[in-house]
Amino acid sequence: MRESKVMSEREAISRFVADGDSVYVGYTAAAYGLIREVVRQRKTGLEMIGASVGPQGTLLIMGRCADRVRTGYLAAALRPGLVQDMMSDGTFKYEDYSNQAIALMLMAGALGIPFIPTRSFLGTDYLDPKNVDHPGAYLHEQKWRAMESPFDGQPYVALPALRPDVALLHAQRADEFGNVQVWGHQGDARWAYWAAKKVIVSVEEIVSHETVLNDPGRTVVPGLRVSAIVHMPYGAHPAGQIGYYDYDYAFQGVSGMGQIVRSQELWHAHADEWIYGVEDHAGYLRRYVERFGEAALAAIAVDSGRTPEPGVRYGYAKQLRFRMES
Amino acid sequence: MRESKVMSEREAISRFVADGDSVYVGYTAAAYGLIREVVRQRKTGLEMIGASVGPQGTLLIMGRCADRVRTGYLAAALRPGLVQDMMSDGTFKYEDYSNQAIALMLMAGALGIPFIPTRSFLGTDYLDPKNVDHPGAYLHEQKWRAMESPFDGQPYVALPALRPDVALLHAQRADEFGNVQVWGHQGDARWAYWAAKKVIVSVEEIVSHETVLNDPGRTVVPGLRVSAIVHMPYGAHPAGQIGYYDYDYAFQGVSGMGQIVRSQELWHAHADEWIYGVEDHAGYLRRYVERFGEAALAAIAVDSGRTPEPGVRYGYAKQLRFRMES
Amino acid sequence: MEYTLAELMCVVAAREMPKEGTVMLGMGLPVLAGTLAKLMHAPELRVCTEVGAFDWEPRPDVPRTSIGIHDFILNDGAAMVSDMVDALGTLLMGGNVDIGVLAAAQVDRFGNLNTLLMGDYLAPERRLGGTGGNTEIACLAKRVLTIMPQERRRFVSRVDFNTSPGYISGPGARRRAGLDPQGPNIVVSTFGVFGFDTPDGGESGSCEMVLEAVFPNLDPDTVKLETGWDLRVAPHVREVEEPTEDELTLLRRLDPHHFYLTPGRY
Amino acid sequence: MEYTLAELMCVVAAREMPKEGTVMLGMGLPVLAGTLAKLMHAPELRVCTEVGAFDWEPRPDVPRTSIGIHDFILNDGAAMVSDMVDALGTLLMGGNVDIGVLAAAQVDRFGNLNTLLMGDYLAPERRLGGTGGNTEIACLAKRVLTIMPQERRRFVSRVDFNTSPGYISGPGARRRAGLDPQGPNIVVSTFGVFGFDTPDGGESGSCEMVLEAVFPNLDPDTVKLETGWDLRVAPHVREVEEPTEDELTLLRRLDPHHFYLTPGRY
Repeated sequence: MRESKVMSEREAISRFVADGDSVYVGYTAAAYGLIREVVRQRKTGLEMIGASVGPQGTLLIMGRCADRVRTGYLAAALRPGLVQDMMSDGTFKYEDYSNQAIALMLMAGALGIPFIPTRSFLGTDYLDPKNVDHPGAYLHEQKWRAMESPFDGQPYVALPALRPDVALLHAQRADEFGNVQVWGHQGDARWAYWAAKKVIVSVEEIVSHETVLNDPGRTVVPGLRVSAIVHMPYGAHPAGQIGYYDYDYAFQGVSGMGQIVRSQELWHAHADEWIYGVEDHAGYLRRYVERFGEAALAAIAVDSGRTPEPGVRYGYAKQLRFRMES
Repeated sequence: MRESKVMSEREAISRFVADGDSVYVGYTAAAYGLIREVVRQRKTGLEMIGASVGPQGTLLIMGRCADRVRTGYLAAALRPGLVQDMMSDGTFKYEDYSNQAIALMLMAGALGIPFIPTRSFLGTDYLDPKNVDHPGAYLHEQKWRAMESPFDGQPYVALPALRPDVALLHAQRADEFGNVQVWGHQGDARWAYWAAKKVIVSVEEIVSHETVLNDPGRTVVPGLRVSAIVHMPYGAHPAGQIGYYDYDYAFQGVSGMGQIVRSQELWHAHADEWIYGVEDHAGYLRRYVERFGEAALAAIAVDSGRTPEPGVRYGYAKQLRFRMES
Repeated sequence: MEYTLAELMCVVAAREMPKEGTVMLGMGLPVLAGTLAKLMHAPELRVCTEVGAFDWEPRPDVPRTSIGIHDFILNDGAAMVSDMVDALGTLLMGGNVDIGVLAAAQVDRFGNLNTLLMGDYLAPERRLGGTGGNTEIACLAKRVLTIMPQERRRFVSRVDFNTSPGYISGPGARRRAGLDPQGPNIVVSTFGVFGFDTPDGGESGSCEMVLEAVFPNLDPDTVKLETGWDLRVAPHVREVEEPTEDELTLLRRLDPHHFYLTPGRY
Repeated sequence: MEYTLAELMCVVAAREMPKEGTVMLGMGLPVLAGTLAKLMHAPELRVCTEVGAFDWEPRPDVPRTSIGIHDFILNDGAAMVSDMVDALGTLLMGGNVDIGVLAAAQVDRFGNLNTLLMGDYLAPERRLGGTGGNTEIACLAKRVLTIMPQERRRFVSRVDFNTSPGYISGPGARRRAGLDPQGPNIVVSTFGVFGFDTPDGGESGSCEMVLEAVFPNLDPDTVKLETGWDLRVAPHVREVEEPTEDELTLLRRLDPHHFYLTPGRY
């Protein structure tokens, strides 16, 4: 019988995330529950990877888990604070790319090709050779290369393939064998499922294998590439998950999450209550309800949106005809 | 009001297929109805493009529409006959690739990058420099290039981006604005929709715009890239369409379609009845029913296969919460 | 009806958008302005985002515009939803985006944008969030409309760091860099509307920003005061029309949480 | 129970497939043999095709195996369906395929395959259909199992054209070409089963094909007669077991239209 890949977040993170790993940390519907478990387990020396790294990345930096990032956008650097300071004093390293670049580099990693060309970055200051060894640099000559097409001599930028050691993703549903199904706009996640060497996926729902087989076109990655499935309702909170619940912007205010870059005190005020102070994601949700009530959870529930119509069928003929009856 | 892209196959082919065009001719669920219209309109000098070009390509060659092909597999060359002869005497040109290569080249064309690396072909005789100018050659130095990665010196093959002048595709459904929806395994079609400069799609069903909007994840290409939608039930016949009807192997026998490469007489015996001898696809279907009866059509109907379960929703919250009530 | 200059900036940016064609909306005010255009004069505009929503048609009673570009509401009315490779690769780099709409921290006389940092890249005074998809949209969209508050520290002679090329250093520079010669064509600020001196689509002329219209009760000299270089002014500078009540009402309805526009700011 | 050598070839190829792992089935007999393996001893085998079906689980009462690799029946039981870039790129080139199963027109002493033409590429005696996905599967699968009727014109010292690299010209040749050193490990013909002399995964040994087992009532000398080079023979050649009634019954049930095996041929 095929083995189940379902396990707790504690087991998934301790087994599949090693200190020093490069970690895809997600974009839309980021795997906040898994990220908080990484902080809870005090992993260190991690590299963060993502087209745009949102507030989930700020948790990893303030938790001293991540010491470098490869991204097109870092929410943690948006306002003055400790992260901007760490970028200035060299304690936090960074390599600037763009949303398109990271998405393409993950695709190249998934495809098993050494690099992928882009026509982005042409004409920018990014490509100025003097900027290769900037203060945050850790990739240097391996970051990218300005080249010319062997076919028509046109300039392009070669982006090296990106294969994160591990990807942390949150999806709508999966079966116990790790077949993951996703719908809605996906950002760079679609290729991260295939680029990472280890794939940990938290899901809103574990559905039957039959449910997956009945709509295989919704599968974004088959179980053969997945290391662990964690059943984690509200696992994207305070981000949302299409079809389940929407973003909880209010929480980021009241919990102080939006202020953690401003001081160690503000970081600990938030983390001690919402990360270190709870045992796991279930504890996080219990605390949320204690603090704000069931109504607060209900307030982020989805109440609008489209539902697919019947009519789609993966149909075939049981008996094929090789000779015409007549 | 947004203009409808729905038109007859006659109008679509005469407006959007020009003599000398490079034409993506499909793979699974090939657009046979559109292909037969191309033959009927006696287009000439076409280049055929496809990962594997099946019997639909044989119609274009025997109809003197296509004089060259870029593919990994050509069904027309499988058995001795006129096509093999034309390849020997140089009247039909060919460039040998592979399924992966054509699929990747279409993707590169869609992505707007000059080329894409592959690790296929390494160690084969394809890359022997003396084979560049083979008897069927028409691309020469522009076919591909053996290179080394600028990052680690590893060998790879640079495959040039492919942007066919026009793609002929058959899909399950579209709305009148050209938003095309497809499900099931797709071969190389997924990227052809985006790589071709002009996209002509025949569909089993024209559905309402609402039906498309209710499941935007099934859309393979939005109307902004589509030149024409042709409503053509059984448009893939004698190939099949997932969810609608299966392959009609018997027809290829009784209609002589499987023998057309063997002589001009056999080609005309088939073409005069099934292509030139009918006005359009509707006429083709009428003849089919006259010859074999409604029962023959019923015999290829789908009677098995999976149907998606309810449960998927593209849900969001109408009101977002930026302040916690308390 | 009372309004702020920031509100007028969004309204004017919406007015400046073409009636049809494919538009990619960058982070920030472009989302608000693009949605406004779509619901006002440009129902045929095909609104796309880099997260993977294609041809979004907001419902007439849409409760808000997208909060950021990841808002799930973009899945309600999109003709296709997919991923970032399809949006910034297949759609954008594939040549299907007619106009990109962008915001930035700095813009310069050639329409180059900076989204990354203040100061020298090798010794930054201050880092910003980063470019996101701004760089590729500026490189690869056929035209670019930029929305940015008019401040001398933002309208600079030369951006501290060119993350998103306009005409770079002048005529032909985009082509020499490997880009299509045509770059940005419109900038809308809190003071006015700017075009570019590109008689030949980026191959000739000065390729510099040119003041073409000013907001009500403002004159070119005031605009020059908040511009960090000797700004070119069109021979006949028109005055922008006041925002209509419909425009302002809809604009405010689309931003119910003041996520985009803080009342009374500017 | 009566059977043909071609039937036994498919049964033995199925037996030779691993109990688990990801397998990509090429055109032709590999589809039949792979489905047989999946339904017999290897239910955990993850069957994939280049058209875009991933981890296909045929129903126990499946009416046929896939006719070609485009059969819609592959959508009934697949855990994921997608496209060829995902199958031959993401899955295969991405390093996720443990074993490729292939057929070809010719195989040589180093396990190189030819799917393209007979004669010289610059002056072909006869063109064939072409390689399809055979080339990348041979280049990029971790291991390859080849299924091919034993005929002297097919088992040649050197393939007319190497479309699908085995060990190319001997030890280390794959690595030098930029491929993983490990190449094909099994060939099953209508006469027997062959391994390769690769003690070190393609880096040492002769990397030549070695006869390891013969079909019932056949001896190595008969195999050598239908082999176009001086074939290496293992010190202890075992005899393949007769196909069981279950194996033959299922094999024939999977090919109801004799699409793969013509009764009485071979």
